[in-house]
Amino acid sequence: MAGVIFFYALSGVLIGSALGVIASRNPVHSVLYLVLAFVTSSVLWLLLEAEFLAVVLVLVYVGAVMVLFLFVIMMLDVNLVQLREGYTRYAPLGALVAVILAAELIGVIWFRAESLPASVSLTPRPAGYSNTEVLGTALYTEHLYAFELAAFLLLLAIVAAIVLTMRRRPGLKVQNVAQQVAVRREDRVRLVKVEPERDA
Amino acid sequence: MLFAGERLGAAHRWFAVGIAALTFLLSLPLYLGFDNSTADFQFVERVAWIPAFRAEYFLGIDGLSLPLVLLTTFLTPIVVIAGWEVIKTRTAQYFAAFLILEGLMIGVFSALDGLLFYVFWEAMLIPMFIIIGIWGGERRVYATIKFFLYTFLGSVFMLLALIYLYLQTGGYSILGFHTVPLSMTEQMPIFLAFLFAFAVKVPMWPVHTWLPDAHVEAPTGGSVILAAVLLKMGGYGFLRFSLPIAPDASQSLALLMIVLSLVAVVYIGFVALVQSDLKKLIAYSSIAHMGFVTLGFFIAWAILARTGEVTGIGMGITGGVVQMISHGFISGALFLCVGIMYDRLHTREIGAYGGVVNTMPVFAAFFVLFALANAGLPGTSGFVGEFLVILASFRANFWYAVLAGTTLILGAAYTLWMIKRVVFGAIANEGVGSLQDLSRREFLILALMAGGVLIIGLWPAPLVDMMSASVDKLVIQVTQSKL
Amino acid sequence: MINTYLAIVLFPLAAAIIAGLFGRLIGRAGAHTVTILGVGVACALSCWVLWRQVVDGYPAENISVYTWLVTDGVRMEIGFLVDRLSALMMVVVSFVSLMVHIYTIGYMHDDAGYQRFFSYISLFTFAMLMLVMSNNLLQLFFGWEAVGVVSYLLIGFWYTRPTAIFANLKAFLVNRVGDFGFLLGIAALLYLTNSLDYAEIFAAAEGLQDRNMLVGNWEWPALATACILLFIGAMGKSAQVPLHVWLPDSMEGPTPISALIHAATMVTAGVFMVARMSPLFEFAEAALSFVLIIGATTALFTGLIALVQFDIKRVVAYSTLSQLGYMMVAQGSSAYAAGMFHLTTHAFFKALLFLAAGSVIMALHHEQDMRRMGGLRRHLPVTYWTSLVGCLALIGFPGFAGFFSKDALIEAEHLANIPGAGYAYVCILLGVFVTSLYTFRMFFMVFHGEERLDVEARAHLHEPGWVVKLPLILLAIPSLALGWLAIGPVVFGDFFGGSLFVRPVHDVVGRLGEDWRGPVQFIIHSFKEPAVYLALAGAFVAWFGYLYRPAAAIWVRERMGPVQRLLENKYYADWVAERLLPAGSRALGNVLWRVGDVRLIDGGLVNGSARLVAWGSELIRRLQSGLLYDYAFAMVIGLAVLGFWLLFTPTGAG
Amino acid sequence: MIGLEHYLTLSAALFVIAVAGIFINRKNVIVLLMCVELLLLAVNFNFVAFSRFLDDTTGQVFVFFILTVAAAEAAIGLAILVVLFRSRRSIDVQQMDVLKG
Repeated sequence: MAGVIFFYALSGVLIGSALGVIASRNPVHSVLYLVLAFVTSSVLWLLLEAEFLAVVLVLVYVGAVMVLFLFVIMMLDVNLVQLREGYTRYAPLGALVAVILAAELIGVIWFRAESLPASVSLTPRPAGYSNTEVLGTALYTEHLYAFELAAFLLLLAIVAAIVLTMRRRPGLKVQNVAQQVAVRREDRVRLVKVEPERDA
Repeated sequence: MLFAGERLGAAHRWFAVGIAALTFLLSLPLYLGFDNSTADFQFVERVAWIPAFRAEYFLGIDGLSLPLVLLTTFLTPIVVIAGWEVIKTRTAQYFAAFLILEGLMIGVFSALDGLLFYVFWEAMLIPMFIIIGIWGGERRVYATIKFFLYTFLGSVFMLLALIYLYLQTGGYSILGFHTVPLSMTEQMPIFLAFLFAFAVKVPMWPVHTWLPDAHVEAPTGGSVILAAVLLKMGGYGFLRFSLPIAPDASQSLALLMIVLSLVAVVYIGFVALVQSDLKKLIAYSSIAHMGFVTLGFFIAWAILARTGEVTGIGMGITGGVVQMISHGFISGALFLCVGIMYDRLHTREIGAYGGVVNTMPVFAAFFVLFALANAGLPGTSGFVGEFLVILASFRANFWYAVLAGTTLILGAAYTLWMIKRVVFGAIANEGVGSLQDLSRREFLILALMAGGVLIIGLWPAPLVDMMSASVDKLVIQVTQSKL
Repeated sequence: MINTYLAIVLFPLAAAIIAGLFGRLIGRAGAHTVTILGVGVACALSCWVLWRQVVDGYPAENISVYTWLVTDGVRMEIGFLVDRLSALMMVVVSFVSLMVHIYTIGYMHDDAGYQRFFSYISLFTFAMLMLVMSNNLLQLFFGWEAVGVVSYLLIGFWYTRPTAIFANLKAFLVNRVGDFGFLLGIAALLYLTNSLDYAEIFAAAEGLQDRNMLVGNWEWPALATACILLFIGAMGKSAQVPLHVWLPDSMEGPTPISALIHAATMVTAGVFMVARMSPLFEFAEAALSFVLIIGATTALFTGLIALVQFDIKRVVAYSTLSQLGYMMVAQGSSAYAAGMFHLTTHAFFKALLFLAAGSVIMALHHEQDMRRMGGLRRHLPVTYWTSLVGCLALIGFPGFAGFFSKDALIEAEHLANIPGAGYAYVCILLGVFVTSLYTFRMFFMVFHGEERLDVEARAHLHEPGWVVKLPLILLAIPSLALGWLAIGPVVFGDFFGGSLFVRPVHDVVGRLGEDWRGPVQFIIHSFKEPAVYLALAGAFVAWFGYLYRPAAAIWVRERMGPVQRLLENKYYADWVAERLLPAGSRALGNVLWRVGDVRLIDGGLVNGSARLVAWGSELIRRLQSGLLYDYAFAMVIGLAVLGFWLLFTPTGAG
Repeated sequence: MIGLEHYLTLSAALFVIAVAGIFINRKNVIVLLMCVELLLLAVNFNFVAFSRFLDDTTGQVFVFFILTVAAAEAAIGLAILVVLFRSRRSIDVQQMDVLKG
């Protein structure tokens, strides 16, 4: 019975934080709400016995990405006043469409889902069941290529980010090692034939 | 010619005329060797062209297309001569365009393969587009684009119909199209597709506004060819495609076509009355004359309905074809006359002329002859076509004949009123006073045209016998339902 | 015999072409000799043909020269039908034309377009002969229109005069209205008998008597419709009432052609056509009464107009109009023989009157207004006596040619019993009085009374040379003698033979001829009829009004104010023909052109579609707002709609 | 008893809020990126829920990959943002309509 209360509480927090993200004036607040949302959802995942993912979510994702967001916001000294204007001219209309969308999704889930294993009870877990172990085996056996690909994707992201933002500030005197190493003898040494002078 | 023209220097004009005259001579054996008795196609050339679609380079002529081919070959040398001194810029390309145009027109008239016909039909627009576009008058760009789009839009639907027919018959041969049984639901869209393509070309009443603009802006040679031959393609198309392929659809829409033709005759007659620009007036008059052609073709079923027999249908169709040929001569000649006057005074406004007869008597004589022919004077070719169509339309319905007959009055009214203001009267201004009479070259072309007009007027028997077998075959095709 | 007929027709044509195209080469003398030679040969041959037909009893001939066109089972040919009717007409046409040719040498002496004029009049003769001799409707129509065109050229001969080119356009268009009806008549006959050849049509006429024809959605008697349509053509050409407006204006042309056209040939073509089509008209009662009524109306009312005219040529023109009305009355009452006879006599004395008027005009140096004439009796003796003969013949003074033909015609009409005969009889009797009134009014004003000539005209007043006087005399003889000689055989005898077909029930001339015992008896008999007295009364009133006491004439004119104005405006017929119709059609043309073509089709369809595309693309351009969230919004809407469609509509949920 | 529908409803709500966030917020691009993150979170939620109820780990594997993608996307998004800021001096969505037709 505790699970149900627990679930509803967490859901409430999650939705509240999501609303907070989009509704808050100050971008910093919205980032923080986002962090709250992620943490709450990871706890919910624990409810669903996906421990590894929950931990990964918090540890990796929230830690890295959210911090990145915060860092970027801080870096760009966005004047907050200008951001106060509030919503686009057709916010009410947008909200209406969102509600319609929500109604549709919920309609699908609740009224039409005869093929869903709706009332399947949670299958009991065998004793020594460990989510991480199962996940690990799956990851490194069936989905190895995908995994490598994902790794490569991250590398690509890093390089891209650097390429995009790297710029050489004119004033900066930076040692360009590659150039220094690549110098050849001719560039630096010049053989000159000089006439010996006699004192008249 | 197109590319090396300039280098030939003055000779390129003679070269162009030589070629055009040569083609005319080559077309004579077509006539001499033509056997009037049979209705099937003669001088047939059939070579595989695009085997993939089973489209063949399939040419042949019968009684209906031979006169039109002869008209084309006869007129092109005249048009080339007409454009001799007049065109100053890039003359070689000008003549080249005409020779290409002539080839394509002959192709259209003799193509017996649907796809080949369509290719010639579209290709023929290009030289015409160039002729009007480059050597035309002030508003030529507007006029030529309008002309191109109008015709092009029309013929796109035709392509659809051709493809559908191809699917039905497995090949593109027109003869196959004629015999393939088609249900009413198939015939109606096919007929409408063809109708739209040919109605624009004829031009029939609602889609005719491109013609006056095209004529006003076209150079003399261009508007002669446009009036004399290009307009006949629509009429020929009805004969070759719409009537035989979709007789039942044609029957159901016959009343609409008759009404449109009569509107063209009467409505355009009045409109022509008020034109102040010579070329516009002649353009509108040619629309009215072409109204007769379509009337002649589509009264067949009205005659059948009223009299129950077939007699009279052949006369209507023959009248239509003769009207096409004679209109080619007459309106061609009228445009030549206007061209001659335009070369001298550089204006087409009727108001700017008056008393031309005093300074150019010989030209005035020709101009009056062609004007009277345009008004349908018996003894000239203008009368033959209208006479036959009115006689046939009387069998269909009294009031058709009455409305068609009004052309006698309206035609005479606007043509002779123009003659009164332009030719007769005292010398209006010093411009007219300074006119010199015809040069030998101009005299030659007008004399040739006058010869054509009088011969068909006084003795149309050879022209009619040439097509009688094919007309009879068409009458049979038209009266048999293909459901 | 075919080459004689071909010769008759082709000689004038050849002469016309030579004079026309090579005018400058052969010079003035060459031109008129060639044309006179051509027409002279034609005249001689036609007289010989007539002589053979009448005296030697040579049978009528129907030969076809060549096939013009064969289509749909209908053979259209060019051919000749020479019987007594066409032979008579050939003689009349060629003789009068010859007279005019000779006369023109004098009249057109100092005119620049001399050769051109000669080629026109011989071309006219060719066209008229083709019309008269044709054996089928097609050639008849060819001749019909060719004559119209040549009269167009002749009226507009002095093309620098604006009134002339206005008159010739008007003449041609009014003729064209007539030809419009004529063509429909031909189409009707083709529809009924499926042939254009006279022989076949006349043969089928009997059968068509009671056949009805569907016209729109009414049932009209077939033959009557066809004949009325043909008669409309005749009305155009012979200037019957509604279509008579062009005749007075054609005075613009030189006088010889007024004589040629109005007296002898072109206008009578209509009368000839009705006579030629007698087999058809006989079976179409409605058509006959239509002809009768139109003819009678023309006879009376155009005569009245002549009363108020002061231009000498216009008076003669209006008198021709009313005489044509008489001929049509004769045709309408099936007295074809009388009609044709009146046509012949009229040709001679009317040509005489025209040429006399021409010589007066030449004498007074182209003065045409009668008010500036008078007392020319002493100066122009030959013209005086010949025009006296002409006037007496015109009013039907007993013993003159006009008397025999007109009285025969009036009495014949009296016996006719078809509907409208009574009205016609009254009209023609009044007409006789009016005719003699205006004829002698003209005669007295020109030749008697005090001289109202202006000075320089009197100075070189001279009688024109023999070239003018000879034709006058030559024409005066038949105006005198023709009546005595010809009335017997032509009207009552069997002169026309088979060429005129009269059904016994309509044979008024036959009944009139029963008590015929020679011309003298006819004159005595005519004194019992009112016609002669009316003629004499008319002459007396004219004498009284214009010579004895001119004041009386002026007194009458004041009283008749409104009637006077009505007559002067020619019943406003001219107003309709020149103002109303052209302006109306131009206005309609403008409306159709401005609204129809320019605005609706060009504006609406053509440029309209262009504008539509431009407007559409403008609209879509605004959608690309560049703002990110707009695009996102569009995507989401798409998603929502898709979801909606997927879930809630039956098709989606399937 | 918490069934699968509950979790799905929750993720649907999350999804809808994120979507609304994208097109109704006026403020700046960063919020947009955050909303995208939220979207991905909602999707992951679904995956986890299904994998749990259908007892199939591939769902979770997939979540794993989605996270990597999300991270990469966020990184590049912010990089773009930085470059954008540098050239535009502001990240207010309102002015960035260079794409305007």
